[in-house]
Amino acid sequence: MTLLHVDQLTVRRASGAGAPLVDGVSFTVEAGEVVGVVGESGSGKTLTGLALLGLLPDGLVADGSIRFDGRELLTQSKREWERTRGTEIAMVLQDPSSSLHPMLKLGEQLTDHMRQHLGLTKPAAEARAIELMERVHLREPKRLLGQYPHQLSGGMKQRVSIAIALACDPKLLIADEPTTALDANIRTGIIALLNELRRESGMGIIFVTHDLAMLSTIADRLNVFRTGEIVESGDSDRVFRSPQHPYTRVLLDAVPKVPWPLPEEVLS
Amino acid sequence: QDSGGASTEKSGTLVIDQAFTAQSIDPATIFQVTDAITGSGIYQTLFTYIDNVAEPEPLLAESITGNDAATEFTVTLREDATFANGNPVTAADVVFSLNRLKHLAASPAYRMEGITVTEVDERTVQITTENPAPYIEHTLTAPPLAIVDDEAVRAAGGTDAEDAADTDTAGQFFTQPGNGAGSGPYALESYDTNAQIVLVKNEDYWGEAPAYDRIVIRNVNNAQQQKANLEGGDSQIALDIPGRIAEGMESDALQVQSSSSPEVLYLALSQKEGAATADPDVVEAIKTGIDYEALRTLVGAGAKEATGIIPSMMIGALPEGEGPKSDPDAAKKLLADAGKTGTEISLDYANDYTRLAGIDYNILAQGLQTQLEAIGLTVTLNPTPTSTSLQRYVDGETEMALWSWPPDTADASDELVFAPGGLIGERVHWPADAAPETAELAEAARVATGDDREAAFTEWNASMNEEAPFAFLLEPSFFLVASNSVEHVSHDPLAAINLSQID
Amino acid sequence: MTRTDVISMIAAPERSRRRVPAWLRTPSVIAAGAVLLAWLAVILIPALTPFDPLATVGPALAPPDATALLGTDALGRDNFSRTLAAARTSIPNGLMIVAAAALIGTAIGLIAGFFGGWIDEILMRVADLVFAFPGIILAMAIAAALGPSVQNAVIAAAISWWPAYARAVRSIVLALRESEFVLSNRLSGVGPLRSIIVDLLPAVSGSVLVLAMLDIGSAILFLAGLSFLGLGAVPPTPEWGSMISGAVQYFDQWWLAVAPGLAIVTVVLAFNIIGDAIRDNIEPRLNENGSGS
Amino acid sequence: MTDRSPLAEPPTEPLIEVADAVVSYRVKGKGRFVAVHGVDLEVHPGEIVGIVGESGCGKSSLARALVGINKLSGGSIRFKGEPVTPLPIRRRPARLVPLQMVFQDPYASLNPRRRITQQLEEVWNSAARARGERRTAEERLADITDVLERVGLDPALRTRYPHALSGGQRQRIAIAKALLAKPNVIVADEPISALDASSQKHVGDLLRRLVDDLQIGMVIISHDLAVVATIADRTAVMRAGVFVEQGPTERVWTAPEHPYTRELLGAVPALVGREG
Amino acid sequence: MLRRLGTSLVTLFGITLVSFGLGVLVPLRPETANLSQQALSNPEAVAAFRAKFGLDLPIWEQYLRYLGGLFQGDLGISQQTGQPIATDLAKYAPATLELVLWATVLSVLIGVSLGIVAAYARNRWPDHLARVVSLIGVSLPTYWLALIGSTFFFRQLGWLPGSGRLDAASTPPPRVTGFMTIDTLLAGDVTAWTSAVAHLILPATILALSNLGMVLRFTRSAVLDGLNTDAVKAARVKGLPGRRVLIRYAVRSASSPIITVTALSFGFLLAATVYVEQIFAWGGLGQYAYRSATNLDVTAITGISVVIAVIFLAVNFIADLLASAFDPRIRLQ
Ligand SMILES: Nc1ncnc2c1ncn2[C@@H]1O[C@H](COP(=O)(O)OP(=O)(O)OP(=O)(O)O)[C@@H](O)[C@H]1O
Ligand SMILES: Nc1ncnc2c1ncn2[C@@H]1O[C@H](COP(=O)(O)OP(=O)(O)OP(=O)(O)O)[C@@H](O)[C@H]1O
Ligand SMILES: [Mg+2]
Ligand SMILES: [Mg+2]
Repeated sequence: MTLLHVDQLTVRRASGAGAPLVDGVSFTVEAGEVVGVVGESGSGKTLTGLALLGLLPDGLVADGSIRFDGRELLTQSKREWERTRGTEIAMVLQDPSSSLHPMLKLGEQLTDHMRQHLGLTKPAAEARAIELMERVHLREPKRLLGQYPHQLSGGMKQRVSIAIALACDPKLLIADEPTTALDANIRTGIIALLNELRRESGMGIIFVTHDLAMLSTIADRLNVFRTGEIVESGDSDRVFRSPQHPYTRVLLDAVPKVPWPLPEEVLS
Repeated sequence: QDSGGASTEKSGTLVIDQAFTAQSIDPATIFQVTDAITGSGIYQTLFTYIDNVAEPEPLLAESITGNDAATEFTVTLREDATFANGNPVTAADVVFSLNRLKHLAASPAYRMEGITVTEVDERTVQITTENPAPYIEHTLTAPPLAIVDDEAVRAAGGTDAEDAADTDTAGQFFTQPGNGAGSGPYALESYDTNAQIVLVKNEDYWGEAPAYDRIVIRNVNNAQQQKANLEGGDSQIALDIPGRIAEGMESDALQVQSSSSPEVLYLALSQKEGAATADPDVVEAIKTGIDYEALRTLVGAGAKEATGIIPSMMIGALPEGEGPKSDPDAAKKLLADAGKTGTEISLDYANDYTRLAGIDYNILAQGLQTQLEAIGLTVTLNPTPTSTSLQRYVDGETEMALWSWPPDTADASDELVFAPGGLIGERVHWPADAAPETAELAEAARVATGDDREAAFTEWNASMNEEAPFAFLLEPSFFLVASNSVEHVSHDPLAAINLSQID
Repeated sequence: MTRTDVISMIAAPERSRRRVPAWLRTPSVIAAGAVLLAWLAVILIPALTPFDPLATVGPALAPPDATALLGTDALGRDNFSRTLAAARTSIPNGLMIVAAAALIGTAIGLIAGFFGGWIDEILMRVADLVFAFPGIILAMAIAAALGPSVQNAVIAAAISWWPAYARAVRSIVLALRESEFVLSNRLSGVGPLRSIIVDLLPAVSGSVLVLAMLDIGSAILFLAGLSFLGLGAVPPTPEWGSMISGAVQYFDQWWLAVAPGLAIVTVVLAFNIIGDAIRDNIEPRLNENGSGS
Repeated sequence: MTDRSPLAEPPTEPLIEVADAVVSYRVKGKGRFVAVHGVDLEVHPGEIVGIVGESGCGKSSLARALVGINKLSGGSIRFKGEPVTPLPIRRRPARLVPLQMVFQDPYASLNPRRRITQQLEEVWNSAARARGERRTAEERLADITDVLERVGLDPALRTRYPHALSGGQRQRIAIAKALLAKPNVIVADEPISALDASSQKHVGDLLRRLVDDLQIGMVIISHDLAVVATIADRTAVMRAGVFVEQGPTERVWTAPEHPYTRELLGAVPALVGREG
Repeated sequence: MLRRLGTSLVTLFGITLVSFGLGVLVPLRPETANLSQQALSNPEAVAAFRAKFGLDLPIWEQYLRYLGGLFQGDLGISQQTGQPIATDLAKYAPATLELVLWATVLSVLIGVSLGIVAAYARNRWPDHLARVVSLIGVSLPTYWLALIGSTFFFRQLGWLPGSGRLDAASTPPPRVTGFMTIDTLLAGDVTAWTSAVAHLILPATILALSNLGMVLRFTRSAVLDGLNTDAVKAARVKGLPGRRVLIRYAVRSASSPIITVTALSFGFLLAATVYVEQIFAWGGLGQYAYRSATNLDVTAITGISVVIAVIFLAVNFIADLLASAFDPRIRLQ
């Protein structure tokens, strides 16, 4: 089932100055599907994600069409947007260390939207928060509830952000470079978790990253962004095996290629 | 909202608005007007002025007799006067108070210079002066010469010994409520040199019961504010309202009184070598070049011609119309002929001085500047706070300076400081030998007694107009606006008010 | 949070969508423009005043009429001319205060921030001291002691104002001193002085300028305040603060208090608006430069 | 990067000798935090030494100590046989100028308010002065043009401000700056991790080429084992302030000795292995 | 904390030094300001005066004596009033503090609320209005505002009293805190309390107005910064309603600048009392300072400076404590 259908999405400055920052992008996300988004810095990946949440920065406007679950989002009222965010479409922001409020306890930041959207009581919301933290491999989740972001490492903060995004069981998760600050082991764990979620609850995932190698392990489909446009899109295996667009080839070329195979004991 | 309309009803509290100059309420150190006013309610002197009459009347004294040379006096005290603490006022108190004043060597101590006081008996004191002092009763009216209870003050660390300046520790005692050391109709409740001073009725006053339960003297230095307070019924007496404003205030609820001033406003022209004003032509040009009448208009209501250094209220004053004449054209010509047109002169004045009848020195100085520039002098103004300005003046560093002289008593002898070689004369570098005749006349006036005094002072005064490097500008009028509920109030001859006389 | 943060907060970036040509947005061009305009106004004033501000032109305390647009004062001088002419005292001296404070403050901030250690410690203690020393009292004491004059008031104001600049500059320098472009230059043997002039000074100039432009208004107010207390401009020089203080005794002649008051408000408002506009326009640009666009 | 022989022992004197270096920081209220716990390292001409390790293991601390930005709390670092002294407030000693550093952040390593030329000239002037050479504008221009060509930049970019350049271009300018000091050793702290994928490769290749052409020594720091593996001759694996393993890159990659190295290798995604 | 205390002490020490230095540099003799004209020409009186205030001692000895006294809480004797300066200050400081405190509360309450509204309604009419208000606010000379306010509300309308802290007719309450509004209540004197409040309204409001602009601007920009953070973006991504994001997230971020601006306001208002007290005859530190400065009472100026600096440092210290209570990142140990 097509969860999200983006058609000719364009983001430009409200003043009209300059070229569009996102220029007529179209793609779809099916339920349970992971769509990888790659592309050079500044190519519009994050803006596209924000547009899907109706949260473009001041001074930027979107047009085109975003159909989610059969309804048009771009024409939604403010109220409706607030109900969509977090419950239907959730996002993990690019920079985990700044997206947590430094002066609020993690407990509050993990639960306030649950209480808002799901109508949970405080204890219930906290119980759920603890469960979520366990799923993202955070140790001692109970203690973390009472802590502040600065007491956590970058990787821990990134995992808390992921837990927050997953809290209200969104149907679509936009993950903007969610694993950059993570150690290899934890990264593997998070990837596993996302795989599990999409299989079990049919969550669609838009996965934005620079890490092509990692995408190759999880993405079903791939959208390659360049200067606000999608230059290539298709089945991930196909793109990796036979890239069509020259830019995609440049990207793939840039992946370091070590002349030696990895040792056996590591691969197993 | 706490201020009703103008009330004509007499309330238990009298509120007086004044621009404060308060410093100290220890009588032996009083020299500021605010303190003099406060002191007039709490302490009493041997003699006093009643209303605006420059004639001393006995207060704690009953009578005074003196020798012909006016150097020895015998004062007899009243029998019934007591201090607020119940002690009777005796000769010992008088001797203690006056000697303490002398030996404390504070600001007003000079009044006791050359004066010795001794006790004759419990009710009699002997006063001896080095120089003839025919004006001694005037001197005895001065606030610092108030009589305090020697027992109480000694108990508080006071002393009248020669080394009092170092050993007396009673200063703080006088600021304490209920110290009881005064014999006046009121006693101190609180003393704040910044905001307000409060007096309460002395329940055990020896004389006629005081008119008010409390008197509050507030520091309100803006005339407009004083006016509004009066009109709003917030205060009953305002002391520093310029005539210009005061004159229009007379109404059903308010009374306006004016009184002549004991002070003459003058320009001091330094004779110091190198000063532009040391040139006789320039002095002459300034003295004739000033348009005195225009200055009086500028200052506003009630300002009178200054006929000389002696104000009209004192003996020796010249009659109206005999003061310096102004002739700007002649002055201009004089300068031009002498080739002194364009001479640069700086004019010092105190720009925070609000006391003199509400005159704005800034305005006055600018008026003078304009007039003098019209005759061809270039005047730069140098306004500074009083402290700075006074120091320059005292040190003889000013070129041209705008000042007035507050006499200590309403007697012309207080003006002799202007004589060549006198205290003020020295400030403008005008020694006795610069004008020997005038100096002699001054000496003659100083020692004259009896009926000769008036003539001697008049002659000196006229000679000053001719010779002195001073331009006597004007004699301001003091205005006092009071609520009609205040039945009797007036300036004393020194332009303060006497709290114990208000009804 | 320290006061430094506060100052950098005041000068915090505030994005504006107004489009001004890039060359117009260089700090120096804007500042030069604003200051030039102010000077121009000051130079033009004598041509605009209908009367000599020092001359008696009519009866004293006359209400406004066709000749004396804002009435006359106690000496019969034209209030309108005086009010206008007062700008010639207030504006240049306001600029002077800010310029002096900014120069001293920037120099001290650069030195303290770059050299650190005990130099920094001493300079910042002095700055703290001046900061904690009530400026108005310092100014009153200086003016009372040296005698009131506009110059002394300017000196007093500059003395009590530089720490704001020193702190702001120092905090920027502290951050930049360890920044990679400074370090890499120093690794190549660029000397400390050169480093300050070439790398640090330009980096702080924007913030200093913004602070300074926002300060001009306050400087004019401060100066007028001292004159109001009788510790600034000397008569007969027309000056707004002393005109207001003179008017205190003439409240029935409302024009005497209202005219200079409105004049101050207008001029200070103008400088504040300019300052605001500069902040809005400079800061985002600095930001873009700092982080790439 | 094909013409290097991984087995060839550098026959020369080491340019950099690190013996038992310790770097520590004063931490408010907690005494000192030791970031580098005593490491040994040598760098020879024509050699790239890669240092890998997870975030916070002390790589940058070591790199900054190598050039004297950080003070050592123990051990020694020698450059061409003489000790590396901490960067003073005054001018850096001339003998240390050929010891250069390239920083991670291409945005931060250039002064945003000066044109590229001005910045390059600044460095050239100081370095020439350090070498005690006469400075002429022609030489300077020649050197700058040469260096820009070397890093593969159009000399026309010289007149731009940094914000008008891409990240990769900026990093090349930063490298050019280091080269203008005529360095013997360049320490590069994560020189490519802030770049986008296509620039990463180019800058990596550039560094290798410079080392080969100029026969300088280089230390490259990265958290990415694969990046290091493609350009470094020797690799040191760092963990919690110490080297757990150090050796020729191929050996480290194909026969890791330390479990931690193996762990790192295990996290290298499969795509890297797929030869394209 | 200890370090902080240490630097504060150094600062205070420096202030006494500077004030004293001023006294030395100034070419004026205190006696001219404090003795009568006649006494000035009498060397004995001058000598007595100088001896009384220790002016005859070498300057360093005067200073050491002063410091010695300072450690025992003795700020010396005012040359002007002959009163101990500590007594004077104890009398005047509460008057000023009461005024400044109310003005701070007023301006911060109003300024912060307006600032938050302005930031939230960025570039819409409430913002424009707030911008105009704040621009005019920072451009108004306090003394002029005070004059106009006093003319209008006191002279013309007669709504509010125009000078002093209490009706002259009411007896001041026994002094407990020195705050009229509190002492009158403690004394149970409702009339006096009403009068005290009425006297406060005009000067406090005028002070508050003169400070409102700064608070408003500051709050607006702090809240805007707060709104621009990723944390706020993240909160909106979570689907929290706008108002909640504003209050819980953006204003929270701005809390420490708001605390700082409160402390700054306090300092600013403390200075502005020089003008306002002058006009409303308030009888506080401001008037005292002005008088002491024009009378060159160096000991008093030093005392005032020390007291104001202490207040200033204390307020900032409290502000920092508060800020750290709000911000877990900077909690003091
Ligand atoms: N608020 C804004 N106003 C104007 N332009 C913006 C704004 N935010 C982003 N842009 C521009 O939009 C373009 C796309 O930005 P975006 O953040 O989507 O890039 P990205 O693909 O996510 O890059 P990265 O990989 O670095 O995160 C960039 O050129 C950026 O400069
Ligand atoms: N100035 C400093 N003061 C105190 N501790 C510091 C300082 N700089 C770094 N550290 C600490 O030293 C340790 C090593 O830091 P370093 O920057 O060398 O790590 P790194 O290996 O370069 O990490 P990354 O890959 O994240 O850059 C870290 O734990 C860091 O927190
Ligand atoms: Mg992005
Ligand atoms: Mg690092």
